[in-house]
Amino acid sequence: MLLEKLQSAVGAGVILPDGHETFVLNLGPQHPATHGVLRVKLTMDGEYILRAEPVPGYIHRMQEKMGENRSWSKYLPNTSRIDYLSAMTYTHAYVLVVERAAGIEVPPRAEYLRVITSELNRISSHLVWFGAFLLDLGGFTPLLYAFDDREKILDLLESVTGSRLTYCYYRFGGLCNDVDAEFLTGAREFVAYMRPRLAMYRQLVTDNIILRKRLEGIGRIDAELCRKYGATGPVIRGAGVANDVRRVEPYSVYPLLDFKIPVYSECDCMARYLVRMDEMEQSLRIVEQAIAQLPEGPVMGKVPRVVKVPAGDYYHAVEAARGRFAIRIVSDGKEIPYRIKLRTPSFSNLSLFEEASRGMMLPDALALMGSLDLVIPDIDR
Amino acid sequence: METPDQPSPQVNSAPNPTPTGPVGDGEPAPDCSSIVRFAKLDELLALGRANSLWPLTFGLACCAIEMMAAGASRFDISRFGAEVFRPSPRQADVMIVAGTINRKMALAVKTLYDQMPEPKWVIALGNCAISGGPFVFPGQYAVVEGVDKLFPVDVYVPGCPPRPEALIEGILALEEKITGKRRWPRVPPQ
Amino acid sequence: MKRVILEIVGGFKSLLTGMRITLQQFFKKDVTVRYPHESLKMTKRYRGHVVLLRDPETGKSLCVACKSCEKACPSDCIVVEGIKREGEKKKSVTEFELDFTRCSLCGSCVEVCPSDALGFSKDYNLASTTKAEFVKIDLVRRMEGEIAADAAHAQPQPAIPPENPPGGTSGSAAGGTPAATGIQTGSEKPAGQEGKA
Amino acid sequence: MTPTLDELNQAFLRLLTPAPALGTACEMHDATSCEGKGVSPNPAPTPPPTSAPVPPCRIVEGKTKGYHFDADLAPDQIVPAGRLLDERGFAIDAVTGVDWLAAGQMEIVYDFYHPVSVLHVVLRCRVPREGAEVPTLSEVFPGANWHERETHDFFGIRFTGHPDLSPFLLPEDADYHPLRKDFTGAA
Repeated sequence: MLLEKLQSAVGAGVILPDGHETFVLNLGPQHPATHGVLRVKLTMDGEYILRAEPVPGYIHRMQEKMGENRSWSKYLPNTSRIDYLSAMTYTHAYVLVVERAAGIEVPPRAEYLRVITSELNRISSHLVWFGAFLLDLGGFTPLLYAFDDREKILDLLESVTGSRLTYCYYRFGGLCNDVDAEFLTGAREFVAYMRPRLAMYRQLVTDNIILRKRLEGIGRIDAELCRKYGATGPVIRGAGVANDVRRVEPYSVYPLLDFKIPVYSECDCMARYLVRMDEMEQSLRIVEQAIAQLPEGPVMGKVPRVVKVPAGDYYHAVEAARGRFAIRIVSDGKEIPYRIKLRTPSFSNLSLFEEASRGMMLPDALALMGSLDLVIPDIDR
Repeated sequence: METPDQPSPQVNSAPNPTPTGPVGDGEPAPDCSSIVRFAKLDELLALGRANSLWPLTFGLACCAIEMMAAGASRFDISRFGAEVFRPSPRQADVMIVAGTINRKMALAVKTLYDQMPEPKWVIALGNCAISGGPFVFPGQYAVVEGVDKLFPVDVYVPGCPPRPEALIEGILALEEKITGKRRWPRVPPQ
Repeated sequence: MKRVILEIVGGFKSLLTGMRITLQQFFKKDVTVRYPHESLKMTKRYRGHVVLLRDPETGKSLCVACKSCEKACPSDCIVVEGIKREGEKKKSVTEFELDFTRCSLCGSCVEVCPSDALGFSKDYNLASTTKAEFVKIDLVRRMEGEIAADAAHAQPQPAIPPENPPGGTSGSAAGGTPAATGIQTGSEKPAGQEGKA
Repeated sequence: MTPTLDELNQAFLRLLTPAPALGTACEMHDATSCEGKGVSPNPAPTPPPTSAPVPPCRIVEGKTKGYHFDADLAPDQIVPAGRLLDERGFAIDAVTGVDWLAAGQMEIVYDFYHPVSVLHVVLRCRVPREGAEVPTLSEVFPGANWHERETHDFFGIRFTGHPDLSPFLLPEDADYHPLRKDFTGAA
């Protein structure tokens, strides 16, 4: 049984019309260049990819089934473990959709703090991508710089939430605790610290001719491809479409804040790289403004002891670090969700990999995969 | 009762008159694959192994990010000789299982473990690797409830995810297990 | 031809910029925390595993064994048992077992607790060669250990020479284990007052 | 390029309530699915469609629901509806299922968003729970391929014409559909 499966997985070579023989290469499921346990079955002609078939599911953690087993509030810790790098935004989507459905009001201070923490989290997520992406391309040093900066964000967030990665900070109707003045000064200092660092990254990495040669013109994903596959986030913004949920269907207090949506229309890996680098700068701006505008007041609204959602289905999308993350909840009026559907950005972003990587060389395909910024549990859920 | 049994112990003791006895006194057997052992040399080997634990590059989920953080400059796992993350199981000594293992992945993890050469150690990092963590519920269909269901684990580091210090502590615990003594000071919980 | 020369010049420029930035790092402050020798201070809100908090007045657990935490836990990792002792209004906890290996550190139990009897520990560097000690963390025993440790810590002198204790503790110092809580309260009170002052 | 809700509504009305001949054909083809989309006489207490004669497509209050347009389709209307949205520049968001065990129905939900406008469209299709089958949308939106494969994994809904419905997120030999409400755990 196992042997048969292995044989079918390896696959016998196919002779192409030009006399070349193809072979099947398995990338993963545990491969250092796949950012986690993703398996890609590559049919290769020498160095060139004829077909790349991603096989996800190696870290499927039943996130959707778990939603049907526990009450609305007990599902909160799960949301931060779907995409652990931008846990805040994911929890944000979940609390927003339940608040929308149950009609819970959120005090403005809580919304501002949600935005501040979400944006800090977005920067930390992009920093991990920055390090890991350049590690894929063969540069180890930026990882050390990026993680060094990231630690500063994690310290800030840890001082508020108590954990470094899988924050469970948002609650229906607000936040579990208020921030102190120390956090706010810390965040201001971080913004001041991070700006020169981003300039340094630009000098060290972005302007580096090796990186440019490696990324420019590689991995073309155009707007039409994004639309057909539902790819969002930096992928579609690197294809010249200003699609950002924060702007397209504004939620929270984002309409009150002034920030730009970075768009590059080159459609290549470099465009996606630049979008993320610019996004960090914009996130810093958002954090700065949100701290300046932060109103006083409570951080928790009036919430019933047991949250019940009226029957029906509800949907809410947010802009996570990897793109559009949406939760569709179906309720039958009970304390336990009837169905929770997680629409995750990495899933859609990866689904175009097969089409986008056709005819590429293997090292370029790895650059393409890195530029999609995949988090595998986000695909598998 | 005693006399008829006497020949058999003699027969039993015949194949192993070598210094297994004295070495066996130390709690952890430094190397289970060798037949002949030399007390001092084994200690030296254990010291060498304990201070150059090469982990397998093996990230599964959330905990892998903390493992990366432990490898980065702030926590700098290379101070303990454990920064050489090897992509190939053939070159690795220790497998840091950082994340949830599900049934689809279990076979691959087991294969990786089997491919590692002896002596090898396993650190289960995070609650998912220890027991399936928060993903276990009645009627669950995907998660392996603890990596120790697949192969033996040497050190357990709980947390969801554990801080990088906890991973370092895990490496130190493993060092202690290999050499039999602790070289580094213990940090009391605050 | 011109492009090639430009590229070569650009390459050198990139190289020199990289070198310059690397060189600058040499003179910056070291970021590494030398962990076993020095350690980071955990923040006030750091979420380690759950612990039972004690009443600063009496030194006893605040837990009334209402099982709210048990119900609120998303991963069902808490087991609480309590009994109603004679002469006391509320139940008191006899058993509080935490399966830390299932815990997701969400803090629901701490939030839901009506008597604020739960808190987070600062045990950030747990590691062990056995699984069992995390599967069943007996928080009641842990708390008793704390009480005993506090008692030993607060009165190191009277424990050895029982002749010359300061007036207030003379009665309790003579007692053995049954009066342990008595010693503890005596020691706890000044600490609590210091905290308030 | 950005479509308006009214125009979309008109287009959908044209698509969904054409000549009565097509409607009867649909009823012959699949009785329950047509019931589900409109007059719904079945006594299911929980599912969202109300018993009042609801038009097959309607504009929804976006602030409270999160989507702006909702349409109930028969299985054979899915692909034309997908084409219609494709022409108007919509992108595929997700395909998923909902298992209405009490009503004995499977609901397939298609989400579409518009890359540059706020519009979010939901298409629904209800089919009998046993042997649930709908045509694939992956010819129109290649991105639907993975979503449909996942839905097949979780609910056992077959998508006719789909290139590959082998287990996707589940192990290769999985023969269970875990998100069905009567699923009790894998062996």
